[in-house]
Amino acid sequence: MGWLTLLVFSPIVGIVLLLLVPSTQAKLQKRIAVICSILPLIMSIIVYQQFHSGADLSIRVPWISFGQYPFSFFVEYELGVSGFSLVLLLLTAVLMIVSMVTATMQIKKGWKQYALLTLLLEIGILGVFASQNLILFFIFFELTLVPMFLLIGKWGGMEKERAAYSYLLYNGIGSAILLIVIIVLFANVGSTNYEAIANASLSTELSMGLLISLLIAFGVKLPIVPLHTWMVRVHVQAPPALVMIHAGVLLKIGAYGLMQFGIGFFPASFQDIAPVVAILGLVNLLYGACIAFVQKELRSLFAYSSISHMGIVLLGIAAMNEAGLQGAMFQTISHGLIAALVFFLIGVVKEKTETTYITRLGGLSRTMPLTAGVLLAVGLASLGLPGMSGFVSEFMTFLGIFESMPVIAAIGTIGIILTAAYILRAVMDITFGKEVLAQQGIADLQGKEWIPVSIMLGLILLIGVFPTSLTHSIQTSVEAIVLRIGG
Amino acid sequence: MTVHAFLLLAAALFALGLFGALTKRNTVIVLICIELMLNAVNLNLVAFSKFGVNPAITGQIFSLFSITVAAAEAAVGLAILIALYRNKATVQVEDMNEMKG
Amino acid sequence: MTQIAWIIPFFPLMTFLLCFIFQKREWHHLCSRVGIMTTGLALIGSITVLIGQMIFGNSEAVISWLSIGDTVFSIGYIVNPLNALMLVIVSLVSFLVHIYSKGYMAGEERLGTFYAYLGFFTFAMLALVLSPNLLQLYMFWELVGLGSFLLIGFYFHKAEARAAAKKAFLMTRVGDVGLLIGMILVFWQVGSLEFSAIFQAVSGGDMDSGMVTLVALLIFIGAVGKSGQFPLHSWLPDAMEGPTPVSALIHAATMVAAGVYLVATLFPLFEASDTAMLVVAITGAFTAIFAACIAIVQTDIKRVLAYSTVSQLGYMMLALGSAGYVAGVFHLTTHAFFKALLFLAAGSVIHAAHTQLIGEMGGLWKRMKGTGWLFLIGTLAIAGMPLFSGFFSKEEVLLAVWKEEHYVLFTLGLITAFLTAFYMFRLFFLVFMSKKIIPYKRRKKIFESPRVMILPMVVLALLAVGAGYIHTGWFGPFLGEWLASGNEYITLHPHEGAGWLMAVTTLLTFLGIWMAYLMYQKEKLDRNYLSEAFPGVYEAVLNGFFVDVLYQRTVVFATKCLGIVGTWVERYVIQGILHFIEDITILVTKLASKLQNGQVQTYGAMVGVGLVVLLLIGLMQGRFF
Amino acid sequence: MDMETLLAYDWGIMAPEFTIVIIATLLSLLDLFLPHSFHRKWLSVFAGVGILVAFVFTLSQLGQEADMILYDTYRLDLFATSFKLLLLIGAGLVLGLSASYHRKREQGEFYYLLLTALLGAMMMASSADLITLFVGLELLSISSYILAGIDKQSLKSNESAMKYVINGGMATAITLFGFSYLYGLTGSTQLTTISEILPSLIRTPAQGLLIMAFIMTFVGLAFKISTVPFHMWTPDVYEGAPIPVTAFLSVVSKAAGFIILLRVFLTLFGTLEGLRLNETFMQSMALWIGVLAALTMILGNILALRQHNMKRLFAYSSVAHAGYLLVPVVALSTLTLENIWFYLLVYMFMTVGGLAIIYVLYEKHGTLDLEMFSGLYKRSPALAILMTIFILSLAGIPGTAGFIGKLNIILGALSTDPAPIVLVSIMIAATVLSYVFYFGILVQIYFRSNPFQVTIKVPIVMKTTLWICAIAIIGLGILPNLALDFYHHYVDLINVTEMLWMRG
Repeated sequence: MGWLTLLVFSPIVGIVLLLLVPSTQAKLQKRIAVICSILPLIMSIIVYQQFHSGADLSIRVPWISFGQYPFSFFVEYELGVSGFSLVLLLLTAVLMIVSMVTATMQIKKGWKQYALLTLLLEIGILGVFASQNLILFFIFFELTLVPMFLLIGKWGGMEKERAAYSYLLYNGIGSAILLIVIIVLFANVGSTNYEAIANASLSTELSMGLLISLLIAFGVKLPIVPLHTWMVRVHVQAPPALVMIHAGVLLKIGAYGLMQFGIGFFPASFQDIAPVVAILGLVNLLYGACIAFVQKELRSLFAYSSISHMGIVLLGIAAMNEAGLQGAMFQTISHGLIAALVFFLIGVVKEKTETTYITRLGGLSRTMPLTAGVLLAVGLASLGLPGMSGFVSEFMTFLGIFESMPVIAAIGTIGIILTAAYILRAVMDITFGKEVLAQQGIADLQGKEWIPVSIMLGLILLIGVFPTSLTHSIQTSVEAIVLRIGG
Repeated sequence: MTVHAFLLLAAALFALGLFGALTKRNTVIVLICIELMLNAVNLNLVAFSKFGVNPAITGQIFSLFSITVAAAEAAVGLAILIALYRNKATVQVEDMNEMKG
Repeated sequence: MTQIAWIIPFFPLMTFLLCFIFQKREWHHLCSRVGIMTTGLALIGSITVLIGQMIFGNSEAVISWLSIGDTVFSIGYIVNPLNALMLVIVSLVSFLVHIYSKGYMAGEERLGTFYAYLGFFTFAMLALVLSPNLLQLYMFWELVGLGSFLLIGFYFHKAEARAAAKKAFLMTRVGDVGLLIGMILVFWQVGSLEFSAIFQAVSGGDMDSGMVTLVALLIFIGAVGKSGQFPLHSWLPDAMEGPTPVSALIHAATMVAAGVYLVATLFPLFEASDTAMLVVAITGAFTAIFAACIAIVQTDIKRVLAYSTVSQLGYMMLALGSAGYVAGVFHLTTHAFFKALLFLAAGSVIHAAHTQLIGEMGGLWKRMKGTGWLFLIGTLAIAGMPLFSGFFSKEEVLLAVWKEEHYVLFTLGLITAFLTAFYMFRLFFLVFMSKKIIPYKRRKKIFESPRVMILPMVVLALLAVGAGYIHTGWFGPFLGEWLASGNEYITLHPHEGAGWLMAVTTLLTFLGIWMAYLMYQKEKLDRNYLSEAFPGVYEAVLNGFFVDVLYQRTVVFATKCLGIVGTWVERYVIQGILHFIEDITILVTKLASKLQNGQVQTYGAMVGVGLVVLLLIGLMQGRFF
Repeated sequence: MDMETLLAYDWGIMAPEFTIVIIATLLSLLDLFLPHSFHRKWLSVFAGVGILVAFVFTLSQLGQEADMILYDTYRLDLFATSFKLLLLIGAGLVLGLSASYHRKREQGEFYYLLLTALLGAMMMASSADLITLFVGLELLSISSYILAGIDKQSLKSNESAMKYVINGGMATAITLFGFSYLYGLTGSTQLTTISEILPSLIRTPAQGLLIMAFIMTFVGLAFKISTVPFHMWTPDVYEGAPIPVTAFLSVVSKAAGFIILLRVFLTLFGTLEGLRLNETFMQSMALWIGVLAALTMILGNILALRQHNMKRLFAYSSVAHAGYLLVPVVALSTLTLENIWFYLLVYMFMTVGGLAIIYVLYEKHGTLDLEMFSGLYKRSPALAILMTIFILSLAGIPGTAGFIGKLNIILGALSTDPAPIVLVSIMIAATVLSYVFYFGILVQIYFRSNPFQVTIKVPIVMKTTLWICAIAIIGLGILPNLALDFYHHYVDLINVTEMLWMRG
């Protein structure tokens, strides 16, 4: 079976156990869900160990065959990891624990179903990062669709159903395009194995067409302006515990896909459209920042902030050199942690003060000093303060993009200032602003709430101070991609 | 006499039948028009079996089948019409509008 | 001995961690002690390193921090005369400020937090100074900015403090972006960010001259932001919203000097480009006189000092831009001491008078003699009174400018020297001398500050007087020789004291003092004459030439507009397109379902139409018509 | 034809058909002579046994060589066998669906009419002659007309049957007209013979008639599989007919339509030269068939968007699925037969499953409105999850067989050259569009509160049917090779070249 299979399907343990527990025993359910969400982390740590000790983790089992000889098409069940996907697996496992802990505090009704769906979602996400076969990738990719739809639609805010539909349709279209790309590749190459496709020779026009389609498909997920409106809606409407996963890892599938498939499969064509990607990244970066600057509501502000940060990922990818790619990967992970922490805090604040409007949250540092402090810290991480993960990624990304496209890079640096502007504006107005929060006796961060905070903040600092902890794993991926680019 | 004349006649008959089936208000007449269309087919078959490229009995046998089936169809159609009439007391086609949209 | 340098920053970091964890009220007395102790240790360490450098020379050590492909970015430390000196200045001022704060901040509710922030800042500043490469420097450059931000906004319940903190962070960040770009460009030119590698590349001619100029200018933007040079200066006066010890430490002695330090550190790079040097000099000179002008009319004691700081930093830039490496560093050193002294003394005044407005002070000399004397020493030092440290360093700066034959800039420098003496003594007279302004009742409550505050000032006062003698034409240019000894890329210009220059500056200083005396003490001259004659100009100067308003109206406004336009686009264009698609779908649905009218003959007709259309198509395909 | 010739035939070939005939006859007699007190639901057991026996017979024929009897009008080959299996499975599922609720005594008719209709479909699968084919088609059609109107007291049922008869009659006439031209052009009704003569007609004046014949035949069959614009009867007939009949129409009748379409077109026109050089006849026609397929997918899904009546919604959904199934016909790849076979198989399970749940809820609440699903998860989690599985499969979400089916179709289409990329894109876009109404059902199930506070009891036969469908969908979704291997193993002689058996 292999460790990877065990890892990907380890959430099933939780699902089964939860199903066995009668729905009356809420406390037991919560305990089981949290404990079971640790299982994937253990598995992924084992996988991490194995990977770095040089063990061959990949599995390949025949699975589906279409057509008969000599016109047959085979799909294998193939799992494997690269350095980057390994880190993403770890990130998923960590964020899932954190999100589950958060959910135990913030999800009130229908807890069991929530946990079941989240665990199902986790299988999808883990599978996406672990698969080495496009069909398998797609199946896992789509597997996230239904749980997300139900989670948003059932546990979301006022406009939850609209948000759920927006999610469904945008992602549906995105994955539809992806599916076409996959099957065109399948039909042309005869296999959907990553390596086989990467080594296949396709005509220039075909690979350009496929690449552009891929860009759109993953552009929805990432998201790339103007395909982003769904994501803002989801960020605002979905329960914060879910947004932690959504912003933390689900959106990262877009970045992963662009790097793994976009550059991995079509390096030459990507070289040709790299300027376009860079401009898209620039637009994302600046547009997101500008809009974030005038938002009045925390969740939409950080939604636009995510868009802006994904712009940096795009810039890194467009750089097509070691520094840029490594920066993009770093940013992917760093933003995953930061966004998750931000939305955890928003969840806490929303839970306790029942509002997320910046103007109504003034003076938070009086009522909830610790929350305010952590919010400030994560805000600083988000604006790329050295010592935190955001800086390393921004630095490397700009290092990369300056080499290949200095002008775009120079314009992009405006984003750094804008980011600081909107983050400070929001954080300062909230934590230090005019004291609007009249309610006394609002509890600050306490007890269990420190678990998510300390895990995520710890990781953000760890990556910021010792970036080698990540480069260690990521570099193999970067090198593999750079090798394909031929640089 | 070439086969063309028969073909034209059959085509005309078919068109007439179709036109009738689409325009007549009375369901019975509509069913009869459908019979007309089927008979156009029979005419074709018989004509081909006599004047066709490869004259053979097959066409006539085919037309026998066709006639039989047409009869069955008409019988079933009329039976259903009677059931409908029992419930709604109408044989007008345009009154069958319970379901739409 | 120099090998211990890397430990030094970790002492204050310990303050940060300890005070952050034990920030509850009952631990406050420990916080200040821990803070003082660790900075004391840092000071001892710094002095050791300084001595060590003098004896054993430079040393450097790095460890790998981040690798991209085959490129390795490292962190570590370097010890050379310049940063050994900076190390001592920073840890000394920090140490004194820590002590001073114990008195000044007594009774503060969030004392633990305050010391934690101070510790954090000191840590970042020391690490910045020790940086052996641009990346590390940049990282701590940002972190000192954070420390400054946190401390400016320490009284966050005041809206002005919040705004000032935000402004400080953002405006310096504008500069930082320049530095970042410059740094990255350097990397792609040189392949490394180590200072030594950069200098080698520059001196070896590996970078073409245009690139050198570009890089130098970009890096200079960073320095402009941090050191409050025009046009990114306006955050510094606002930063006075922070507690006064903070102003002394960060916004007078250390962080704002980091820009100057940066230019000095990268001096070989700047020197390789005449354009860059000229820009640095012009910016410095302009800032110097520009800020001095504004300082004259300010009514807030700390703002006067703040503009004075800006002006003095301009002086240092002028020196560096005129190839006066030693002069710049020298002025940096002396300025650190006397400006810290002035701020601490001002803090002492504020502590006693409970106001920052000069208009509400006056005649404090009697009540606070100690502070008065100390403030006077500082004022004399900054004004360039002979025998005080400011005199020597200022003379050195002007000499350097003269030698570079920047006569216009030289003139500006002279005028600034005069203005400095004038506005500083204006301040002194208004605060300590003039008698009538403070109401008697309030004056009674004013007492001299406690000894814990006075003591650090005394130390600084001694240095404000004595620091000038390390580099004089009379006893020998020790500082210059030493600085040059540790840096192979610096060529020391022979120090030739120009007697006439000394005379001119002395004259100007006295002129300034005299005019201030006439205007504000004796009131022989109408102090309001000019402001009444040119109200518009006065208004402009008072508001710092409306630089802030300009920014508010352009940059901030534009960003907001873009944001609003973006939101609008979002709401009406993107959503509009989506609604359009939705509407079309609904329309099609409606039409199609209208066709589905329940009439069986309609259905049949559709079959018929379909048949006919298909037949037409088919026959057309077969070319039958 | 004397006795000897008759006896010489290998009648074993027709064993499944005979089984069905015998059971149908038996049932009609039983229904006629049994007393009224005898509950007719026991007839369903007979019917079930009959279908099972026929299924076993069909299975046993799998390994056999292709053979023809009755003067080459009746052919048993792997194509026929494989699709007959589908028809029997479909009929079995429909029977499971219908055997659960009995309110009317006269339902005995239902069972033997179901069997005769099935017989017609099976004959179509095996026919090698236009006449046999026509007779099979009409046996299916006429039985279906009566089935649609079997609820005599219901006006809607009457109306549905009447509409079906009128439109069906027209379609039959059109098909027959096409057949008559085919006969006229070749002088034979035997498919083999026709296919041998047709090449000589290409690029002669007779070509016009040939095209007309092709189109008219296509239109008649398109009516059966409800392709736009010949689909308009579908929603009305589906709505009026009792739910088991709806299931039968959308599953067995549609499958039969596809079978005959493949049989006739692939045999006659599969390798026929096209109107222009270097293309086959089917390729010449592919453009407009492709347009029809695209229209079918788009309109089917768009019209389903505003439906609140679940039966109509399923009717439009079945229209859309007909569009998906036309894609392989347009593309004509080596995978075409496998595509259609597998997709029909999957489609049977998911449609019958979905309609079964609708049936259960309809029996409970007496409404067909979408709201019947509201709060279903609270009332009956099991039904809710089953419905979710069917819905997801219909929507083509991975993990279900519906996805594999679509994947297979798209793969087949794109493996040709030039690949019909536009058609495939439309297919996928239409699928995404269909998410809207499929997930609308999920919204009702999970998000809405329920006006009906009753617990739902599901009859045991229904329950079994539901679980079979669900397990098949998930099983085939995760391990599609359970079915595909079976197909490859027994039917692997069929591909487009092999399918033109009659020519060589």
